[in-house]
Amino acid sequence: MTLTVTDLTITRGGVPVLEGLNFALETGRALILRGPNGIGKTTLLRTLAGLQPPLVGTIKGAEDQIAYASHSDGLKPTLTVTENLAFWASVFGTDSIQPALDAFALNELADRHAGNLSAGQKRRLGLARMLVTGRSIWMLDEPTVSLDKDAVQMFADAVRAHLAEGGSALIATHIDLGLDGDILDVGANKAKSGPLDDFDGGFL
Amino acid sequence: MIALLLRDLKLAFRAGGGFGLGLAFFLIVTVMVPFAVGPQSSLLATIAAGVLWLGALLACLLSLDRLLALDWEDGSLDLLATAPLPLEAVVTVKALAHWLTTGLPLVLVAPILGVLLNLPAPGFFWLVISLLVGTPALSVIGTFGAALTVGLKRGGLLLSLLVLPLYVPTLIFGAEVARRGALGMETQTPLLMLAGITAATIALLPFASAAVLRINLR
Amino acid sequence: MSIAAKANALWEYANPRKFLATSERVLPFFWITSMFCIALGLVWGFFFTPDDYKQGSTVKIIYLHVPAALMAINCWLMMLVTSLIWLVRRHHVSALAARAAAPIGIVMTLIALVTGAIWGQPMWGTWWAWDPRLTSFLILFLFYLGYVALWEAIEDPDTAADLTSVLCLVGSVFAILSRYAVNFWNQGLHQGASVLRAGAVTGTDTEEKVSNIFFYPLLVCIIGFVLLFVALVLYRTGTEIRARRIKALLARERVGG
Amino acid sequence: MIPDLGKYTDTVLTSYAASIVLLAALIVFSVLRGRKVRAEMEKVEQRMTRNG
Repeated sequence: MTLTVTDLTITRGGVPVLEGLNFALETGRALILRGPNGIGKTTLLRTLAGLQPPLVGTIKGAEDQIAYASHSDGLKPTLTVTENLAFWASVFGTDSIQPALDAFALNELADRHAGNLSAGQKRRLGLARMLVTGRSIWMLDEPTVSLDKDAVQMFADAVRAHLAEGGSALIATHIDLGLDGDILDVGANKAKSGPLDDFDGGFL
Repeated sequence: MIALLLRDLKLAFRAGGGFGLGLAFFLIVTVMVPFAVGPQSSLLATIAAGVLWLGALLACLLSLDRLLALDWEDGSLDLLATAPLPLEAVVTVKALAHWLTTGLPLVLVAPILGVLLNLPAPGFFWLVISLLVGTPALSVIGTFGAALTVGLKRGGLLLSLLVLPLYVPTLIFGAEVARRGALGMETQTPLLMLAGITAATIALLPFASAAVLRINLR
Repeated sequence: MSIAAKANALWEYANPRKFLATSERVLPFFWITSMFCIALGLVWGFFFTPDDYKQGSTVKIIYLHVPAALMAINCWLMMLVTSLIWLVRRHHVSALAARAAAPIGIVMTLIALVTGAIWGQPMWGTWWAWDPRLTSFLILFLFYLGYVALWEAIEDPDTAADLTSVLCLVGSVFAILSRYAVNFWNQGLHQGASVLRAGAVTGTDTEEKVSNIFFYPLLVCIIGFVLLFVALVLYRTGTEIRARRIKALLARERVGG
Repeated sequence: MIPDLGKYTDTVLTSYAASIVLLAALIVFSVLRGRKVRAEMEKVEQRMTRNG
C-alpha cells in the first residue's frame, strides 16, 4: 500500500507550521524525515497517524495501516515485558510476540517489570511494539533516543527486515541508520504566514 | 477489548494501582459522620442512606483523575487511538474497569457500613440495589469528566467541579431509593428513573467521551 | 432576496471583522434602549405600582427577580445554540460568543438567587429553602461555574472551544434531568402564590394571573434585560475576538512569521 | 421621595441595591476588560507591522 500525501498543510496549536507537502511512500521503501528542531516533524507524524486533522490537503492509504511510535513508549511499569507486548499484540489482533522479543534481544528481560528497565531497554521494548502491531507503515519519532550502538543496529536490522517483507517506514531522525532510503527535508516547507490584516476564519 | 479490560484490572490490583483507596476513603468518611453529627442512633438511622450514597459518590470521584491521566502521560492513549479499537470502545472499557475496581467493591461493603450507621433493616436491600444500579452511571459520567480534563496539569479539582453537577440526578434518585426503602415506602418510581439514567448514560455518553478525547489528543 | 440568500447573508457576520464592524455600529442603540427600558420599568414598578394584598411591598422585587431568572436560562440556551453552531460550522465568533455570554449568565443567576433569598426571608421566614426552583437555579449556577472554569483552564483556544461546546451540550441534558430530579425530590412546598408568579406571567397559571398593574412594568423590565443581554454579549464577544487575535498574533510571532 | 414600603422596606431596598450593584459590576468589568484588550491588540498589531 502506497502512502500518498498531496498538498498537505499542518497546524500546531492553530498555527500552520508546514505547507505544500507532497510525497509518496512506496512499499519496501524508507523515508527519513529531516529538518531543524521545532519545524513540525512530530506534528507531521501525528497528522499522518490520524491523531489530528490536516488544515488542507489529502493523505491517502494511511487508514488502519500505520503503526506509530511517539517519544513515549506507552509502557506500564507494573507489567512485565511479556505482558506489555502481549497486550499490544492482542489490541492489534496479532498473536505472536516471540519475533519481537528476538529482534530486540528482550528474551532475558521477558519477566522483568517494565518499571525496572533502563531507559535504553524501555526504548527497545517500545520499538518491539512496532513488530507486534502487524501494520505495514511504521512511523517513528526519534526512535534512537537513549539507544546504544548495538541497539541502534538492532533497530536498523528490524526496519530492514520490515522493508524486505513489503512494509515501509517514515522515520524522523538525525542519525544515519545505514538504510536504503530517501531523505525528505521539510525545512523548505515552513509555512509562510499570510498578510497581517487578514482577520478571517482562523484568525491568521 | 477484553485485553484492555484485563490489563486495566491487572494494573489496578498490582502495587500502586490504587485499588482499595476508594474503599478506604468510603470507610473513613462513613466513620467520621457520627463524630460530626453526634451518636444518637435515631438521627443516624435517618441520614444513613443519604450519607452512604454521598460517601460512595465521593469515593468514585476520588479515583477519577487516574482513570485516563496515567494512560495519557505514558503515551498509551496515543497508541490506543491509532489501534483498530474505536475510542468509544476504549472509554467504555475504561469506565467498566473503573466500576469493577471502585463501584462494585463500594456496593459490597455498603451494608457493613450501614450497620455502623444504624440503617433500618429494610433499608439494606434497597441500599445495595440502588448502589448496584446507580454506580455504573457514576463511572460513565466520571469517564466523560476525565476525558474532558485529561490534557490538563492539576486537572483534579476542575474535574470535581465539572463532574459533581452532572452527578446530581443520579445522587437524587439513588439516595431516594435507599431512603424510601429504609422507611418502607414505595421505591419503584425512583428506581426506574435511576435505571433509566444509568442505561441512557451507558448508551450515549461514551460517544461524547470519545469525541472529547479525540479533541484532547490533537 | 430568497430565504437561502438571507441565510447566507446571516453567516457573513461569522466573519470576525464584519462582526466587529457591525456590532460597533449597533451597540450604542442597544446600550441606550436597554438602559432606558430598565430605568423606565424599575421606576414605574418601584414608584407607581401598588403593594400586593398578600405580599405587601415585596412584590416590587419581581421586577428584578423574574427578568434575571429568565435571562439566566435564556443565556444558557443561547450558549447551547452557539456551541452547536461552532461544532457544526466552525465559526470562531460563535464559540467566542458562548464564552462571552457565560459570565453574564452567572451574574443573572446570582441576581435571581440573591433576590429570591432576600424575598424568601420575610415570606417563608428563612433565607434559603430547598425549593425546587431555587435548587434548580443553584445547580444551573454550578454548571455555569464549571463551564467558565473549563474555558479558563485550557491553553489552546480551539481545543477550549471544542471541549466547552461538548460540555455545554452534555450539561444541558443533565441540567434538564436535574430539574426533573429536583422536582421529584422535593415536591415544591413553596410553589405557586408565595414566590414565583413567573408562571402566571408567562401564562401557564391562569388562576394566579398577575394583574396588569404589575404586568406592564414587568414586561418593560424583561425587554430591558433582553436588550442589555444583547448589548453585553455583542460587546464582550468583540473583546473575546480581539483577545483571540492577540493570542494568534503572538503565536505567529513565536513561530517566527 | 421613596414610596412607603411598610415593614418590608429593608427587604425591597436590599434586593434593588444588590441587583443593581451586581449588574453595574458586570458592565464595568466588561468595559474595563474590553478597553484593555483593545489597546493591547493595537499595540501588538503595530509592533508586528513594524517588524514585518
